[in-house]
Amino acid sequence: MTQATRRAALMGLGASTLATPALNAQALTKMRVSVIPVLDVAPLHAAIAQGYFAAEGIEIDTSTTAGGATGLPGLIAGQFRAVFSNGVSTMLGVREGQEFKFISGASRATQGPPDILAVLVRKDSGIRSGKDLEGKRIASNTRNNIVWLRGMAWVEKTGGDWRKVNTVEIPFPQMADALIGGRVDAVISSEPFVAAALETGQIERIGWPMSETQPGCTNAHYVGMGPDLARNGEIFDRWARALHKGVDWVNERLGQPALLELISNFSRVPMERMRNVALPAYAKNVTAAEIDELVGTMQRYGLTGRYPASVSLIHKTAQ
Amino acid sequence: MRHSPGILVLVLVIGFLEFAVDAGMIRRALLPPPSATAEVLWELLSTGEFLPPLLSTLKLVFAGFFLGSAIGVALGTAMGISPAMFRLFEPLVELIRPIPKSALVPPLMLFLGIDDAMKITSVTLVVTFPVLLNTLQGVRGVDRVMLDAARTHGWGLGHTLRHMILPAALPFILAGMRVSLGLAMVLAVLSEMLAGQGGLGFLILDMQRSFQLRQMYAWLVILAVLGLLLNSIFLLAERRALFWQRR
Amino acid sequence: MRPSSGLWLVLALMALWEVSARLHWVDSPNWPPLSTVVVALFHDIASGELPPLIGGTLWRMGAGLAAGSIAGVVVGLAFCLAPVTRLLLGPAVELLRPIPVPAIIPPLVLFLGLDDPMKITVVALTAFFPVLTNTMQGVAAVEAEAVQMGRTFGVGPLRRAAFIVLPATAPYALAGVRVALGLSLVVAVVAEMIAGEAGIGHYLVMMQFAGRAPEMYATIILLAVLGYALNRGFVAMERRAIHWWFALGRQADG
Amino acid sequence: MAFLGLDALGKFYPQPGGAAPARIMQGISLEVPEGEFLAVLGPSGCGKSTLLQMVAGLATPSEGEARINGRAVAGPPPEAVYLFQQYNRSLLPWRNCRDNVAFATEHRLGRKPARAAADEHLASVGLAGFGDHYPWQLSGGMQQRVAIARALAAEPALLLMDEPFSAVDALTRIQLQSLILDIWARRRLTVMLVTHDVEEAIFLADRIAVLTPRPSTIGEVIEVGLPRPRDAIATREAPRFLELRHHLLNRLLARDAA
Repeated sequence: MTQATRRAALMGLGASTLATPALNAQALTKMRVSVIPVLDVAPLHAAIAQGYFAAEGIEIDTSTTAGGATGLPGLIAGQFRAVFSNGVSTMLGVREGQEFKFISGASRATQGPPDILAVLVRKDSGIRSGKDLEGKRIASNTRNNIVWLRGMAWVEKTGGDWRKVNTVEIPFPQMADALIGGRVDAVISSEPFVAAALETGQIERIGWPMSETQPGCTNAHYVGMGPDLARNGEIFDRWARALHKGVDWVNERLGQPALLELISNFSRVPMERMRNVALPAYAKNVTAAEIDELVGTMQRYGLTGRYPASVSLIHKTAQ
Repeated sequence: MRHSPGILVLVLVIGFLEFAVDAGMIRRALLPPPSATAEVLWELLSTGEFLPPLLSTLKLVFAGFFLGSAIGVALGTAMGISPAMFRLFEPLVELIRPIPKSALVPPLMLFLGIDDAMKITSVTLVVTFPVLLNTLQGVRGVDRVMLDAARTHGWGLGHTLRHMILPAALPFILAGMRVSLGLAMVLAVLSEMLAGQGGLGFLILDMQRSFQLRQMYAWLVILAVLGLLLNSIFLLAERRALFWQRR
Repeated sequence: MRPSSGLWLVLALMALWEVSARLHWVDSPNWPPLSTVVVALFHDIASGELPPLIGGTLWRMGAGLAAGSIAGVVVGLAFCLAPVTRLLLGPAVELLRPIPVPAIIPPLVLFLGLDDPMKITVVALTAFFPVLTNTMQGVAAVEAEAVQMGRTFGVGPLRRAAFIVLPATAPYALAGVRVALGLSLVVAVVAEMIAGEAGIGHYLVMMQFAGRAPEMYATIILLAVLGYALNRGFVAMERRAIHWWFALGRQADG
Repeated sequence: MAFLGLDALGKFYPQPGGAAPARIMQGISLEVPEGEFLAVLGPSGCGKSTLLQMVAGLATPSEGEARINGRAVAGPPPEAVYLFQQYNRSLLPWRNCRDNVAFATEHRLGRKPARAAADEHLASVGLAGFGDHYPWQLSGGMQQRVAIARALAAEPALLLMDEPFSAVDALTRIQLQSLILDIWARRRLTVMLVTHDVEEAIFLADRIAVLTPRPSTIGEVIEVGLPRPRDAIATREAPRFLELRHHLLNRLLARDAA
């Protein structure tokens, strides 16, 4: 699908090239962007589909990675110009000396429920809070990532000691099975898996780990490499302009079928389920305050270390 | 030792990497200097921190390896001596065999959860097939003359199995087990990467995700040495078991 | 072939799958009835979505398998015929051999990125070791008389390697390639699952993320059929290429 | 000067741990004039094959040297061809008979001429029309004929044979022995044959060198003195044949007992 829309956008551009041969003498700038097939990347796909990138002379080549942290090594290795990544993974890389820079916001928590993360339990479990989870097993897709971090914050917010909760790793698609089968007592899941899990009728949602602990908190961003940004700043200016038009397009259509259809197309999530899915707040910028909050939370839950000043990590396209 | 020039080469390569990283020819972001990795490795070893993950992986490998080998030998022998058993299981074996066992992890998670049961089962599955096929081949390859000799001596099935068929098939069975040992390690590491909370596979992935490359390489070295050790031990055991086969 | 008891067993298990899902004996969104899986499989093949993905996976698998096999044969011959190479490189190879492929992917990603070079390298590494082991076994089994025969006729060492040792080793090397074939498909898919927009592995990831269980299982069935067909095809090729070996009634797996 | 000369040849293998080296043979000296058929007879394990391999340049003597046409043997000499005991191991199973025979010469002549000549050589050993067969489709005796044809294809002046007929049945052996005598007479070859078969040695050879057990040396050299051409049946019944047979068997068996 993305392939087809990309081609269509190209053809449109080809036509305009014919019309004004002198202006478009140079070829399109190709950019490979690493994405995850999740709701948060809707603006990027919208900008591709609407031809915003083509209008800026950029051809986007998306590459899907299974996990959030897989794209960043590809960025280091020079495979990608930009990577969609959750904030925790990015900051862990920064902590280890990687020259990551935020080049655009991607998604934040909403100001209140619903948001895209949820704590799910079996209906008959009687578990209502983090306190109830002490000594029990909770699943995250990965430990030490944003899902886990916000989940631990929720445990603490609802009266539990996060150190007394055992975390295990289970891929999102298997979480509902593990919960129903009694392998774990709770899971921290993400949309659209939350909607799918709730469809079984045996699972209920007891918490919103992001909007209940820190309304509007940071979640995911687009990341580039410092040296590349210093050399090719102009390309990233154009790239961010196009992406941010995509953000506007998405934000104008929140709750409308056109947006759900777009997401369903690139993520392959069936349309019927899309109607029950909660969406994040789509962001253009990254603020030092939200990164400071993230780093503070990370320090609190054991991801300690020295992190550079947040301001220095935010490229001008994300300010 | 026989290998000394090769070990010298290894040392030279490591030395070169150290120099190359130092001189900036290789980015530290990709490869920390080997000395830094060695430091971490030493710390892991001297504090004993390496032991629990190692044992956790080892447990999976061993449990799956022995279970899978036992199933493979039993089923392979049954299929080798009984045409009825062969007809019953052959299509199923042929169908399941080519399925990438890693693709079976999601349904296995559904039925067995995320803990050792699932992990041991996936290791067992991957171990079973090479052993089964080799056992089948070995059992079928037993010399007719030997079987006739057993018949003329009036040996029963059990006796013939224990003293003739299995020893004759042993070289094949062990060859299959050697292949399976490597696969068992792969699946153990893979299942640790996919679910759960411990083991070498989990640590390697976790260190990569958090960009702690020195730690990642240190755990990788531990894993490599473990594999080397297991393989050498197996070869040694195989040589002893097949003493009569030496040329 | 005539239907055997085994076919009935397979059919019975398939029926059990269908019934267990239809009657909710196993109640999970991850346990769809077999019929919906088959429908999904045929739908995605007919819609033209799967065929190019299969092609891509087979290409990556083939390229990696070819590279790894050739390297395995070359290194195996070198190790046996020029022992100094084994003395120098043997320990490095032995240290690399036992590292499970999934563990080698993270550092490889750092050096080769996430594209075809990385994926093909991973497949090649997987294929390399079984072929190497078997090639060395094969060279060891070459009849000393055959090599001496070459020497008495004044045939040079390179020609002896090419016309005596290599053909005599072929059955062993090919048996190694056959083992590597099965592994290559698995590893190609695993590598595709890590990153990229191509191949069956990518499709599998997309369907997992989209929570589409029928498509997920369809992929597993597809891989089973592909693996089966590849193995069959390879065996047929092998029978032609080393017909003399089979005529001698030998087997190389032992 | 003799065509083939063995000059105090010896072979021993060093033993681990500083023990005295294991002597296989020592002080083997022989002169073989051009065109002679020499048999080397000895009990099993006396190192006959090793001796032949040293002449063929396939093994290196520990002391002494072998000379062909006055040149010391260092590698396989161009004049000599070696006929192996195990024809099924020296024939290449992936090549048909024609290509097996052609293997002897194709690196010098090129593939096409070598194959053309191969058919003639196959015919000369009675295998006309078998060029397209694979060795494993033929009987043992026929396979050894292919090996002989291959040896002839190299047009050797010296044929070295290592118990060439020990792996075929008794009747076939007699046929092949006659074939070899025939070829030897036609081509004026020099032949050195090692065997443990007393009758074979007498029937084929001009002279017989008898080896002692380890460490082997030459115990005696006997002129056979039977008239040629020899006949597969009549020669074996000649008084001289029986006399030699008696003498040699006595000698070999007595030594075995000692």
